[in-house]
Amino acid sequence: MIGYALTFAFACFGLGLLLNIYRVVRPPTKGDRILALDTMVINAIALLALFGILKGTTMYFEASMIIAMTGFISTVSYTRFLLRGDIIE
Amino acid sequence: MDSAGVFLPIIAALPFLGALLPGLMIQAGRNTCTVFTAAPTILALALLMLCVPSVLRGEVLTYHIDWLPSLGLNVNFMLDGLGLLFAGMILGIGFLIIIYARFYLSREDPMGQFFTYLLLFQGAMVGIVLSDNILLLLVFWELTSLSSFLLIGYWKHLPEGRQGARMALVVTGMGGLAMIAGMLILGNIAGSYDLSVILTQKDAIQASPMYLPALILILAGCFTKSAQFPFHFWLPHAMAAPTPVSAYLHSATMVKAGLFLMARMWPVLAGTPEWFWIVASTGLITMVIGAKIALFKDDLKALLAFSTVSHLGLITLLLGLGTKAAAVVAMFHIINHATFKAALFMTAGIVDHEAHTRDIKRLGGLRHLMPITFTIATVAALSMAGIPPLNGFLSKEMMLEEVAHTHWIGPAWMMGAVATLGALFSVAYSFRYIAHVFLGRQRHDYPTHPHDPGFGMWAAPAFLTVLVVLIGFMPMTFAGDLVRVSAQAVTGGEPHVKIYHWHGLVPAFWMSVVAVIGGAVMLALHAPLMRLWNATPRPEAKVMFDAVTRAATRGATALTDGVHDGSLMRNAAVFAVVVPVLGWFAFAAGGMAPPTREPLPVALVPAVGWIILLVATALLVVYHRARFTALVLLGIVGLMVSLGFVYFSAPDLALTQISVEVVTIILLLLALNFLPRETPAESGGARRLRDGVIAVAGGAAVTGLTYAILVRDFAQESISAFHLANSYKGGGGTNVVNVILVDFRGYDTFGEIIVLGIAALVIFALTDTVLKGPGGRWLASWDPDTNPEGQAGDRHPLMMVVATRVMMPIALMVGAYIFLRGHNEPGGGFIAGLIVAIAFLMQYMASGFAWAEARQRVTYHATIGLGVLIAALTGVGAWLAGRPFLTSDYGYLHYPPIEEFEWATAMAFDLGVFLTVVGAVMLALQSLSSMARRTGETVNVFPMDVNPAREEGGESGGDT
Amino acid sequence: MNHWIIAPVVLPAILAAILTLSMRHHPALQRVFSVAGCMALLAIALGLTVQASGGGIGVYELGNWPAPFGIVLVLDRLSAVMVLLTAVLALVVLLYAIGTGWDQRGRNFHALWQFQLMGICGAFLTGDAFNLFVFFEVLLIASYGLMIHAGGGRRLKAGVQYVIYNLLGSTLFLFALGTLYAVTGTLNMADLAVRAAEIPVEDSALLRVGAMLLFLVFAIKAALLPLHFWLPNTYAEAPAPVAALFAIMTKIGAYAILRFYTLIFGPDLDVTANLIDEVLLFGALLTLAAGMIGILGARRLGRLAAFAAIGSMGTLLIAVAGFTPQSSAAALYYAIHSTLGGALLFVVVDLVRERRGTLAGALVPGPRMAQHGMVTALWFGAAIATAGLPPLSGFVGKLLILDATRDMADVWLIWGAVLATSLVAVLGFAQAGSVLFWKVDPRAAAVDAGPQPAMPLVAAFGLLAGIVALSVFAGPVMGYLEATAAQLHAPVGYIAAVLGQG
Amino acid sequence: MELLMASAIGVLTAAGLYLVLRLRTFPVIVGLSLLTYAVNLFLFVTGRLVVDMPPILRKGVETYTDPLPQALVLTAIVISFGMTAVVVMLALGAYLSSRSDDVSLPPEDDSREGEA
Amino acid sequence: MLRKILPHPFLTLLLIVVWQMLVNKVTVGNLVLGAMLGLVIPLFTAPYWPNRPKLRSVPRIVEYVLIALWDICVANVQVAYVILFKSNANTHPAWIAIPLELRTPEAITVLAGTITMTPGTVSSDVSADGRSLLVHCLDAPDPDAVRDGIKARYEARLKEIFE
Amino acid sequence: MLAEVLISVCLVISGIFGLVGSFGLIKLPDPMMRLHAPTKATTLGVGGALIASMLYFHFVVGTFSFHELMVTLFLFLTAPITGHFVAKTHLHLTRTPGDLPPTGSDRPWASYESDAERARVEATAEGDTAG
Ligand code: NA
Ligand code: NA
Repeated sequence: MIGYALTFAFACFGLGLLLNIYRVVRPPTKGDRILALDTMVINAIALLALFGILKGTTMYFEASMIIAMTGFISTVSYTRFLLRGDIIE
Repeated sequence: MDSAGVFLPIIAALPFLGALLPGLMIQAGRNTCTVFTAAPTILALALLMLCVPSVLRGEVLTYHIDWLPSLGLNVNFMLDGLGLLFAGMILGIGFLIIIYARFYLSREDPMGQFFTYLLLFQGAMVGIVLSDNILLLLVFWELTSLSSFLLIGYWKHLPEGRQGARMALVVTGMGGLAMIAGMLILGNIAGSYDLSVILTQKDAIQASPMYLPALILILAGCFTKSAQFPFHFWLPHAMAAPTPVSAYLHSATMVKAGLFLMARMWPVLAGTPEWFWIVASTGLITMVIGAKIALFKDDLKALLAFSTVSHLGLITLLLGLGTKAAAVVAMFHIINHATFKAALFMTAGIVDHEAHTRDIKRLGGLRHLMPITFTIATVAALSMAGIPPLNGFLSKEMMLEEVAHTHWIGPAWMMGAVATLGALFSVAYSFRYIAHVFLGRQRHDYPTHPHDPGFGMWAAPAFLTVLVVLIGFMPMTFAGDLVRVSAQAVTGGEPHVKIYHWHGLVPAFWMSVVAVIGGAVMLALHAPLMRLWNATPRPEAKVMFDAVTRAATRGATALTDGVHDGSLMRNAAVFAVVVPVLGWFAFAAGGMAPPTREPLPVALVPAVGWIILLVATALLVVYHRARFTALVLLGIVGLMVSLGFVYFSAPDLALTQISVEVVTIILLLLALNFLPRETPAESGGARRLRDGVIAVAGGAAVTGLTYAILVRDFAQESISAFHLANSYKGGGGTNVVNVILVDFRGYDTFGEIIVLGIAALVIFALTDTVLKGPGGRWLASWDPDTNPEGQAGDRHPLMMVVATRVMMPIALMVGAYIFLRGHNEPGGGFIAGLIVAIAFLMQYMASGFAWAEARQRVTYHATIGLGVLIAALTGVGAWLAGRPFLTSDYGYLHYPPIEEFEWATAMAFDLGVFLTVVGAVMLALQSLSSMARRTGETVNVFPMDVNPAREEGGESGGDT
Repeated sequence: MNHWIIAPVVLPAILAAILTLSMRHHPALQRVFSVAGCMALLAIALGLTVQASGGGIGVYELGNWPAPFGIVLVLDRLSAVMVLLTAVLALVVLLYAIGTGWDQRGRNFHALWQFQLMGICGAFLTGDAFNLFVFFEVLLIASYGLMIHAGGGRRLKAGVQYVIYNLLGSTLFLFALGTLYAVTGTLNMADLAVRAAEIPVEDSALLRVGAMLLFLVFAIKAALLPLHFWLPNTYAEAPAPVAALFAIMTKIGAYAILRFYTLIFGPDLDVTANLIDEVLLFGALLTLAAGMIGILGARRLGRLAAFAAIGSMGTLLIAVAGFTPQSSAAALYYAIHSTLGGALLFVVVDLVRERRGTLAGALVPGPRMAQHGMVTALWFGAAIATAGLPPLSGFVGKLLILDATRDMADVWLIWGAVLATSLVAVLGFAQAGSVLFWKVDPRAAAVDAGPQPAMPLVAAFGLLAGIVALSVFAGPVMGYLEATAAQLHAPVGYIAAVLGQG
Repeated sequence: MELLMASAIGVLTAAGLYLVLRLRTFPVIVGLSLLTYAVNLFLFVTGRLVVDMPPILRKGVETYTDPLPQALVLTAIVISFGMTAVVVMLALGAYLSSRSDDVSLPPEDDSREGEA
Repeated sequence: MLRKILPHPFLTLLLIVVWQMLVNKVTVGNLVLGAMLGLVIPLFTAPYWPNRPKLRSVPRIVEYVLIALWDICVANVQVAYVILFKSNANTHPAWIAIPLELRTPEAITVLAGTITMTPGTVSSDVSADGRSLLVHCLDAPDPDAVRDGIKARYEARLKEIFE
Repeated sequence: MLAEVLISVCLVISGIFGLVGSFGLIKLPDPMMRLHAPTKATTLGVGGALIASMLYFHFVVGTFSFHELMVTLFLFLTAPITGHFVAKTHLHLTRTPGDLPPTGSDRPWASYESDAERARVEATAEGDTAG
């Protein structure tokens, strides 16, 4: 059962990623592209969690954590660039 | 009696050592300087004289010093008759020239320099004639070119001097280079570069298929040096040199180096038809052409220069005949020419010096004003014309006699006739030298009033003229022995030296008569002939040479600047083409076994990742001109690559990649703030297509290579099996990648953190420089509205600041965690460093760099230095245990309540890594921040812009 | 355990760290320590050379891990002589940089200098292919910093090009190493030699690709045509002392080619036989031509010197391409010569540029310079050395190379190229020299000379003295180098020493 | 999967090369970053593609992926990070100093006076 | 004195918890290590957080967190409904300005964060004087109700916690 | 068995929400509206996956893992900030003050008050306090 659920979740997040990349390709505004990237990072973290379940290993936890951190930082950087030009002064 | 051989290196060295003196002694006055210049020459001459008895006995003195034995280049000297003749001439005339130059040079001329160059030249010439090693000879040979370059260009302010010097250098240099090849071939055939060996190898050399190339190459050197046709054109232009130089180099010595070498090589190279045809023909043609041109030169020195060309041709002709008798005559004429021509040059110099012109058209009638000079010049010129009984007559007569019996081309008398024509011209210009300079009516329009110079200046030519006469009258007494021993050296046998004044009514006699009468007639007809000459178009060597060198220079400039035009794009394109092409070349010629690995099945999620990666990359290429968009897309690419690392079992790589990537993008964003936001569309369709083709080809090559690798196993087992097996046992860690990094290959990591440290130092220095220069001034006048998006308010948003206050400590905690566990789980110093840097970065984004930096105590330089130092000292620490650099150790501590704590020296090393990373990233950010502040970004007082508590004045309002 | 082998790496690294850590604001102290460091390095290098001259091969197993699993340093005659050359050059040029005050025209000069030396020595000493990459990067990144020292628009731009081109090179290096590792499963050079020899010809394609890519990497460093494009503007725009130090940088490429294609892909290895020989030879001939033509065509002194560097690399690589003990020995001699000669040329170029005010390096008549005679003499020496005229080592080197190549198939091409390009160089130097030193423009305002420091001239004459010494002691030097080449062409000893047979 | 990986590396290389051939520093640097990704992946896969066998030693686990290329790639990533930082700053410095972000460096325009 | 050593006790506590979560193994050793780091890191970051907010009531905090979590779950369902089933034409986005009674940055941040994570609202900006919060509603036919709901449900509780 | 069901439900829910979030990003018509989708739905989606993972390791593998909590905590901390910044970007790039409700004071929303204006206002305020 977990297997099916897992496959379903994989498919959902995989499809989500594809939708994200579509938004990256055609963003209505500049902010949307950043938002899409941010969503992509979050989906990727979810995929990593699913992958961990699939393989029965916690080895990928650090990656999730670091990706979450860097995803946040990069989103803030991108938006700050659009807001101020200078992101740390 | 080889003991006299020890003098040889001293003789050769004395001028060189002496060359140091004039520069020092010039402070002590011109006379002192002259004395100190003459001293080594005299000393060398004296030593040479000590060798004379042995040489006259037919001995060959030698002396050997090893220089570069493996090549066969050794300082081997020898002195035989030929060497003696030339060395005597070089040193003897050299001495006279020094005396003459003392009086010739004016006070404005830097005499010390002149004498230095002169002695250098003298040393080189002596070296040539004493060398027993042809490679050593080459060394000296080229040295004469160099020193003569300096001497010809001595009057730097004269363009003719500079040009003449360059021309001489290029032409004789060219010959010298050819000769290098010739000598190497010769040495190769003979099996040695020692002359004494080579001279015994006549049969082997002449039988070798390489004989002709060697001959041509060597003769190229000889002919250029001795100004033989068609290389004769440089010599007259070298006359821009001061007259002592012309007299010394261009009559007596350097130009005879080519003759010397032909004579030196005569025993092994001469006697073949090739030798005869090349050498004799060149000599003959040169003799005639030189003489003819000399007749029509109005510049005294040019006249003498071309006459020199002619006489050198004559001697070349004699050597080219290949008979022993002719070789004897050649030796004799070398002596004679040296005496009369040096004397003539000096008289020309005297005229120039006194009358301030060398233009024959402005001279004439000087015999009353300068009787001594007139006498000297007349005797020498008559000798040059071959008028009996002077020495020039003797050798010319003997030459005519030789050619009269030689069959060249066409009818049997052809060579005789051509030689007679040469002699005729020779008579004509010699007479002209006397008649148009000294005879005729005295004029009133000399540039200055000429008179005979002081004794010092005419002594040297007078002495030479005395020799002219003495040898003329008593050839056997004054030159016989010298001719004999030198000819003996050339011909290798006991030559028959018999010099007569009267040979009877032999062909030579009639030829002489024709020459003298014809010469006189020609002089009488000089004016109309001169008009004819001037009316005849003829190639001007200097114009041609200049045209060639200018064209060469321009072509070189065009080629060089055209190819190296600073276009990085094209250079990169060349790179991108060359690499796959040569890679393919390497690949195609090798074999390839069938695949050995079963491919992994394609899974859904990685396939999605693959699609996203490809889409993002393609989009990046399409939208690359929108720079911000490009960075967002680059972020996606980086994310996908990191996920790929995770998927394919490389958690450490994923962590590193993603952290590095975000820091990189932030750096790029920071830089982009100052750069144009758009890349202009500059390359046209064709270029884009070309680049596209190159790029796709490169990509295809990489794909092919990667695929070929992925479907095959290692040919031999990877060394990493050892790492897996020993990681825990030997390195104390279960994260094999980390153990490799800090232990097995810790030295790589050591280098790697140094790269980072250096990067930071470079960035810091760069920023400093840029801010101090025009870049800083430009930044100061920066208009923030250049930002196309404009600038929103709320520099330091409240929410971000507050969130950071919680997240930064958490992030630091994560950093500590990643650092501590790196040895056993994914992580380690580098990633921890980046995480800590990112934590700080968060703080900087929240409240600004300057505000944050003001609140912390460590300097980034120190952090980097400390990091490198800790890493290095950890490595060095192993020395104390007698182990190599970076040998690690580990163990376990047991302190309750911390149950078991593993320590490893690798952790100290990792700490170094950590500190370097943090310092490097921070220093880079600091640099960018300092740029931003230069644009007028103010340093905020408060951590956040909006803070109602501040206005409220409440407890938490005082945050600063 | 002989720790001295690693001293040329660790000493500059620690010194640089200390310079960064505690002496950033003390220029005088920095100078003292930097010079002392270079002197110590020279002493160590001398010691190592003496040690290596015994013919034994010293192996230093870093981290106490045996080869091929850990990284080893290898001290043989070749690495010793290269380190020694580096040390000599670094000391003299450093004195020049200090004497002229170049070191104070930007930040962090001495630390970068030491790091640069660390990188170079590390590259010469390592016995591990990937570690070679790392040290290439160390020396490159330090060179980026030194190259842009003191800044300026053109220099920075040239710096950008230099860095970008080398980043392409570094990328290629990794591709090459990856390919070699993927085939052989090892990174240690001696082990690579053993394993490459076991690869069957039928399965050699990937190994050959790796060998070729690696060669191209080294060709970039060695400025082999057509991968030399990074050099002209870099050298021309770099600060002169840096350009002078860079004289050793191109030699690293030549060194690596010599090392890898004698040790691993040697002339006797079937699978890579004839792989690079012709490419290298014809590339070298073109390099030589491009360099010497560049000397003639240069319109500024800096570029002239840069093209001289290219030309000398062409000459050197011709000798390398021989791949015989004799030609390798000649190549090594020429490498030493052209390092000293190239450095001297750049030092002279700098002396001239600094004395001609705004005219700087433009090849147009200018004012009479301060110390005109001395500078002229130095120029003459540098020109003779570079053009390969006697009596200096350039001539000896050229003779050695001509002599060593006489059995090669393309001997006529080689000799013709070497000799003809010498002529072009002679013409170029003569023209440039007569404009700069003879054709003094009386209208040009003399640059305010003031008292001139002695140290720059001392350093310059020091380099010249080195060249003279190299010429005079050509016999003993060649004795060492021939032994070096013999050692290089009999890699069995190297392999046995590293892999510790038994 | 091998083909996907190989083609991904190839596409990254091609895109990187294309951008490296542009005329301004910024796209060139972005191109270099792509090349860096490509080569890091290449170096990484010289250990061949292996799923779920990270080289972290675990009791009872016998097979691991090849750790060595990973260590090499880590080193390469760090180095290229330093290099990228330098080249970014250098490009910026060059732009600020010369107000042009053109990657080409034309020869200085002084004509050589005909030597006479 | 204690303030110097322990600038942010709650933060220290949080960090110790975080450390346990990181090492994933509650042992004495880990607690000690976590406590050490939890003490040192806030000291190190204290300059960036010059004044510590006063938190008054722990039960209130717990209550608040639970309410927020519940609301987050509900929010998700609502947003999903809007996205999936509501036509764009029928959706009524709206801006609302919420006048703030909270004054400390920390309190405002928590409020804004909660708003973002809960039903159909995103905190978009604060006023320049920090006294109102700009919120965007995904689907709010009656914006005033939303504003009042936020003030009553969250702000009032936060005011008790922070001030 | 119950655990399996629980895990599966978590997984399915997380998948649905994850997809919905990404879908909302496509479907919704206005930039500000699109912002709602990922900040909530996706966060819950990933939260669900992480909880499923936690449950899985606890019940199926038998090791308890806080790690997922850690990541969830991090995401919940950062999501509002991300949303805030994206919203500010939209305000800055696609809106004007006229599109928004008044602030209730004479000062604008923070994004629309330039640095210079803020400095002026604050200087005045300080002068008032001092006077
Ligand atoms: Na990112
Ligand atoms: Na690590």
